[in-house]
Amino acid sequence: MSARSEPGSRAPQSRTEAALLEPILSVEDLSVRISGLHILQGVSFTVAPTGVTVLLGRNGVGKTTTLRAIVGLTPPAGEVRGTVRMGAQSLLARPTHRLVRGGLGYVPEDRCVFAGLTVAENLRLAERRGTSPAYDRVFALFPELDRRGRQRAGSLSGGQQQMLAIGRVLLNDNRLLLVDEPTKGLAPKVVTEVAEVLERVAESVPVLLVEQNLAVVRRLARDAVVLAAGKVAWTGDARELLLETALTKSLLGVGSAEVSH
Amino acid sequence: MTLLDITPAPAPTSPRPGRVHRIRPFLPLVALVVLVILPYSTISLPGIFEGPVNSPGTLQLLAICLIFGGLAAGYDLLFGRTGMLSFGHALYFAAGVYGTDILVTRAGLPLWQAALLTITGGTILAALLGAVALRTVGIAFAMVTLAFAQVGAILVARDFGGLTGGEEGLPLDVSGLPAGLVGVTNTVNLYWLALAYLTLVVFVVHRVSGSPTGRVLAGLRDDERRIGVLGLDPYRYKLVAFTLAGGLASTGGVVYVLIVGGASPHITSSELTLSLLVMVVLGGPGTRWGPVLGGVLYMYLDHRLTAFGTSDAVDNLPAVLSHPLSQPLFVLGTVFILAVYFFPGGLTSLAPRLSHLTRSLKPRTPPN
Amino acid sequence: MGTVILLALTGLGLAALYFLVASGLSLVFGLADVLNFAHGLFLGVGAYGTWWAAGNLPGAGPDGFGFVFAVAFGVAAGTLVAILVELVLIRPLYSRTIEQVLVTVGLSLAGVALLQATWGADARPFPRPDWTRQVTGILGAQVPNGGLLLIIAAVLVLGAILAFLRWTRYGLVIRAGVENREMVTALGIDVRKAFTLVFAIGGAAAALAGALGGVYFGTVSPGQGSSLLIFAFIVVVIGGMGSVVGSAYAAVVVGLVQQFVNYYGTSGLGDICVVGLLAVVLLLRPQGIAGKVATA
Amino acid sequence: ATACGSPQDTATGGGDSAAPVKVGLVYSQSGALASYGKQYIEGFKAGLDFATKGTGKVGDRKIELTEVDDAGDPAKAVSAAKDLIGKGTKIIAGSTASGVALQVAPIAAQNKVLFISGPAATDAVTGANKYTFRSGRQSYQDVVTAKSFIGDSAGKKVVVFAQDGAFGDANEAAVKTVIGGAGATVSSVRAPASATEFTPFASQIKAAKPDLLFVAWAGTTAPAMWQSLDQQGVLSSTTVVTGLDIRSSWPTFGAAGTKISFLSHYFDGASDTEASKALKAKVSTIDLFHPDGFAAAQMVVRAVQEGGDDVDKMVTALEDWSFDGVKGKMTIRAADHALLQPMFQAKLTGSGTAFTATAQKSLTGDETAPPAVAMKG
Amino acid sequence: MLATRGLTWRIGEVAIVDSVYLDLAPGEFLGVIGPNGAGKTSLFNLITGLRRATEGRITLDGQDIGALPPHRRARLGLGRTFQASSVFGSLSVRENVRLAVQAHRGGSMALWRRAAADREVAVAADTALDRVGLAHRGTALAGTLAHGEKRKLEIALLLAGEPRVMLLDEPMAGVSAEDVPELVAVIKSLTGDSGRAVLMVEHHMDVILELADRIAVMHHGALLACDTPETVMANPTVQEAYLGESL
Ligand SMILES: Nc1ncnc2c1ncn2[C@@H]1O[C@H](COP(=O)(O)OP(=O)(O)OP(=O)(O)O)[C@@H](O)[C@H]1O
Ligand SMILES: Nc1ncnc2c1ncn2[C@@H]1O[C@H](COP(=O)(O)OP(=O)(O)OP(=O)(O)O)[C@@H](O)[C@H]1O
Ligand SMILES: CC(C)C[C@H](N)C(=O)O
Ligand SMILES: [Mg+2]
Ligand SMILES: [Mg+2]
Repeated sequence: MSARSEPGSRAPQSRTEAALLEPILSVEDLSVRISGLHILQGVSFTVAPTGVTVLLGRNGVGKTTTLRAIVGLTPPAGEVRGTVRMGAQSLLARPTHRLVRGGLGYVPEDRCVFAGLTVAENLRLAERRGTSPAYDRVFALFPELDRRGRQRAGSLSGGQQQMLAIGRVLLNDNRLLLVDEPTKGLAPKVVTEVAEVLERVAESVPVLLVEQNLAVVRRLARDAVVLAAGKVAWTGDARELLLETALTKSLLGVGSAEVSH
Repeated sequence: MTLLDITPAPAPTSPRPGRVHRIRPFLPLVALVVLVILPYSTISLPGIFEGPVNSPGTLQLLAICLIFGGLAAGYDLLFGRTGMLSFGHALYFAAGVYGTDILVTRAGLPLWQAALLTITGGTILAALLGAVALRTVGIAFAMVTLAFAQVGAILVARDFGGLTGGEEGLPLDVSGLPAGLVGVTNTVNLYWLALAYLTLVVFVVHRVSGSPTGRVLAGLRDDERRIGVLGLDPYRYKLVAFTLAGGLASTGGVVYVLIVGGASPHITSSELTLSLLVMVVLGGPGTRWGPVLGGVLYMYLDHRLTAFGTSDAVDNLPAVLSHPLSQPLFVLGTVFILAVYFFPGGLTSLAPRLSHLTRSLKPRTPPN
Repeated sequence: MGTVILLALTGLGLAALYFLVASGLSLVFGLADVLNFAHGLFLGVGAYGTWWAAGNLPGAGPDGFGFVFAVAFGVAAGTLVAILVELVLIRPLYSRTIEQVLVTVGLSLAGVALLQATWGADARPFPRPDWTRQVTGILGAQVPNGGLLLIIAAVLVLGAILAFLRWTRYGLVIRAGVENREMVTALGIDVRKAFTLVFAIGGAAAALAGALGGVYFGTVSPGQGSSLLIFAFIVVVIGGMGSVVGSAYAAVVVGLVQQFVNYYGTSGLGDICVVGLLAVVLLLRPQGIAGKVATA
Repeated sequence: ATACGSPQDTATGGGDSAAPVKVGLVYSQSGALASYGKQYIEGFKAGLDFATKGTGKVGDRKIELTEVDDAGDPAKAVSAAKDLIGKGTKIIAGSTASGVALQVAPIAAQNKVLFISGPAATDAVTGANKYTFRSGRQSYQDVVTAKSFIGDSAGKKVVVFAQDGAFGDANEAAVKTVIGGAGATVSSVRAPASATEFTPFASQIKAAKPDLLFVAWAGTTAPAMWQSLDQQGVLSSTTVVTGLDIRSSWPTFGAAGTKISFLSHYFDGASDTEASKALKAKVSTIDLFHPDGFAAAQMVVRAVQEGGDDVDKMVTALEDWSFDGVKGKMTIRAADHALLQPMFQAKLTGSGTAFTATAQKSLTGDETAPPAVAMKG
Repeated sequence: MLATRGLTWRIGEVAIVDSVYLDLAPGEFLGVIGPNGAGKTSLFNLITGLRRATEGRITLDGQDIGALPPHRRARLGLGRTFQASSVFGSLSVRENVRLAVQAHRGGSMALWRRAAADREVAVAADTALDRVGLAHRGTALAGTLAHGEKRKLEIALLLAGEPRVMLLDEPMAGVSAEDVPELVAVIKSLTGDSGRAVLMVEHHMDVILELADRIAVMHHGALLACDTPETVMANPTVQEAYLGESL
């Protein structure tokens, strides 16, 4: 990884500028109930067609639930209302595998590598018909995956599994990536690496990211959506959020000093 | 399904929720009292039972249903509450049936001795085989228990020394039995015996699952490794559950042989274990009343469908329908399949849904 | 010497029958994680399909090409039933193992009863080429041709299934799907199709076993499938779940043990030995002969 | 209508001399033995017609039949019997399966009702108790018929091939007493009833070189068993005797069919009696277990005629009674209620699906009489 | 009190944990860091008995525990949390903790006593829940908790067992920033009372630095260093192999 640009010099389009572009994803009044619990209560936000939009919030506010609702993975006991559009296309009624083939990549929270399959098999599974898989891209990012091709994914360490989970998605070209807490459980060095990877990925593909590590958020995110109690509590420019102590304090419960450790 | 028709329709003037709540803990007791005095009633429920409730045929059918309700509840201690899928539970039931039968008929022991010996023997058998089988987990455990049960089935079928009567079974010699247990007129006593057995099992299972041990069993069901790391020996707890369930099953066998008046080899078959599993799933695993309901319903259908199949109503249907419908097993199988789609989670899942329905039907009364 | 060869070859014939039944079971049970108690039904459909075709379908018959055609019809019927079962009954129930048990048990009861309602409880003579009733002299042993036919069929089926798993992505998809269906979908794969396919193949293997079992037994009867099922389950488990090669090994062991013990030991000992073998294998190696060690 | 009663209430059989007589028929309408059950009930109805001369009445009293399916399960049969007895039924007949017969018989004795067992072949029903009779043949009679195939048994070598379990045990024991008692050396080869591959057993038999092989095998694996015996050359090297099962099973013998000597309980054309003509008129082709039902009906009518509602009188009326049944002259032996009856030797001719049976010889009831046993209850 | 001597775990030729010598003194807080796949979780598995070491010894208070099954080690005072939350999904949060308390109180085999009637257990359980801030979730089924809540429940289960040696496997992973300080406080309080020792794997360096008395660094299964935070952080290999450039 080459020298990294200063946070300020990343030439982000301003939020107003980005808003002029059609959002790649728009979520309107999304409601999710699971076995009687009203988990999301009318969530609306948009994801800009470039860069990283980050979804923030305390444990249990429904970030994962939001991502899963978008890719159509709400458990059978759940009930989803509202609209989710990618471009002109409405997503909610379509089966997950169609959405994914249509270019919606999803990296789940708990990694979900196939424990019984080898690393190579996990990757092979992610190949999509009719496209050539970008193995070099993946192996350049995670040489470990190349080396451990024959190991069962279940015996990988936590961090290695995370690499595999991200690697699987990067094998293909996507129109939008949904990534749920990719740096959870990773060594600091790998966190940096993953952040860099996502940064580079985000140059070509928009990313909707759920992340608890505010350092990563600060580095990557341009737009932020903050959830609280099943509703959107704040949307806006991510750096604005992170720089305003009052805002971070009230929305995320941390002072900005802790943000920039 | 006649049985479903009698589920009470939501009454328009149902008591206030508060009151229901207060009598709720006593409902099982009320049910028990009703069941105890049931034989004093001469109500006829045409279509549901052949004769009046106090006729020997009906009492016999009810007794068998109750036994299997208890058996299923005992099996649920393993399956629904501890998460152990045993495919050999029939063995311990069969040990109860054949043990009593052989000791009474071949060895001429008095019933109480035979019963005591059998229950002790069945429990020890469960403890020994469980001690071996529990070295495995999951499907391997299921198969090892199946293997043991198969050996039992083969031994019964081989009819060593003419002890078991092979495929013909062994009728119970009633000459040494207490007079109150013999003869059609005394069927009511067998019914009460079966009811006592069911009550015993439900009470034991309830107490055990509410006990500290029961809590560990529930934990085992979710994550055995975690139990170990908390400092509890999973093996010991599983063995306790296995032995207890085995003992309850043998006890059921003792009562069953009295009710049916003999042993026949199909009770040793893996199909019986499978039926127990079906009963539990049908009713709702891990629930207090689910397995009992499942067991009772299963046996009721199993016995009554033969009558249904030969009834005029079926005979008068066109052949495409009447042929399959006159096969009891066809109807039974179809009921299972439908049950999965209409009562996912078992029959007991019906109760909350019904009450949900009542609530939504009831006009909202302003709170005061 | 002749006796040993005879016992070995007929034992292999029996093993082949077990394997044919077990292979489909192993696929469905080991790969799709469905404890399919209705497997015996697919067997029955295959057997009755063949029987019916040989008697009623123009072009089909008990001999030569007509027989091949009849078997093909039986296999097609079994496959179709398996597909329908998967689509209608099993599909909504993946990952609800317990309810699957209820449905497949229900299905096996209802299905067998339906066969009985349609064609009666009695065994019917099975149409088969005359040569299958004859014997071939091998090193002084009179080996039944029916058994040899089973051996050949079993080897072909084994090869075909292995090729399917090795050369197509389906094996992978299915293995992954068993672990986490959602995630397979999230990789853009229609996992439902793959599972239907597994059922279809399992059904086809079972139906073939039913048809060839008919040749072997000389009759069809409604309960035939279920009676073979318990040994098939044992074979699958000894071999290791989902390992078709393991099932093949296990079938050979079980077939030979039964045959030799039944000859040299006392009656019934063969079955007890097989069941004992099952217990011993599982206690020593809970994952079966060819199963992989599961790690946390 | 809620009513209260005593928990031990059972209906009492009406002493009314014009009230219908209730007869309960507990047999297999479904399950593996459904076809045996079907023959039994057809035979019973024809027999009832025959014995009541088409009126369905004995004197002024109508015979009222209640049919209950036991599906071959003794537990269901016992429930049904208790139900019937509770409703005042004094006569129960049926029992397609031996297990059912053995478990219903004690119920009859405990409650003092008449029980007439059906096709169940087990010897143990004979002499079971005072209230139990049988309307079919028993295994012992099969074996005596088998013995008739070898003439003088002295010094002959006989092998019994039978399945494990009580049916096999009974046959083996019977062969040992009947043929072994007459001087033959009897040995046995046993196989599990669930066996599917018979070559090892066939080779054992072949190696034993018997003069007579007696096969006692019931169930769906029989065709595979015959094929193995044929393939290993057993059928062509010795006399093989077995019981002739129902017609629908004949084609399953395949090529083996013509090489076997059959003992037969009954087949269409085995006898030419009044009863058989009456039966044939009703069912067109008589099969194995039609005569059992027919005889049961004749016994029921006799019991009601002589005994009215008194079961003990019925028992006396039946004991030592001889009558002309489908098979010929039948006698109920008083000592143990064995039903002495003619048995037949038969041969199958033809091939494929078109076998016909022809009688070779018939044995009288006395010739095939089993030794009397002591009444157990 | 806890010591490993040449602890090694091999799979085939590969040493996943490679001759680890570790000493944990009473009251000590030892942080374990290392790249992903270094063998930290595996080391925990060896110590708690979920895996059997191929070589080496593990002693607790001088007693060799290397041959004991997991539950015996737990009874000797060894407790742990899991990297991937493993809670009893079908039990309520409160039941989860009660079970842990009960295990700690001697693993009663009572079949007839009513568990719910045991006030002491209930009180201890509620205290543990309170400490991790999950008291309000007591009736929820553990399986339906959000990820971060499960992490807290893991710690509550550990607390309930009052172990003397605690092994924490990445307790902070996935915990929202807001809750980190709270949880850090909880963990800090663990060692506050006398004699308890903690071994904690964590990738959040700030948390490690705040809590740990010493830091052990694992790499390729071996112990690279085990020293004071300052020394370890200054170690160039650690910088290069683990920390990388900070964000
Ligand atoms: N299947 C389910 N059944 C019941 N409740 C659920 C289910 N899935 C999630 N929930 C509940 O929904 C809420 C939101 O969960 P979700 O996983 O979306 O949170 P999150 O924001 O991703 O939290 P975290 O930061 O801990 O990952 C939680 O309270 C959780 O308990
Ligand atoms: N059963 C196994 N078979 C093969 N390799 C294994 C097995 N178990 C663990 N490993 C390997 O051992 C190494 C150590 O794994 P471990 O889970 O202990 O790492 P860790 O230090 O906890 O990593 P992380 O910080 O990512 O959780 C990894 O490379 C892993 O792939
Ligand atoms: C010898 C045969 C007539 C046997 C007959 N199938 C029976 O079991 O009763
Ligand atoms: Mg989440
Ligand atoms: Mg780890």
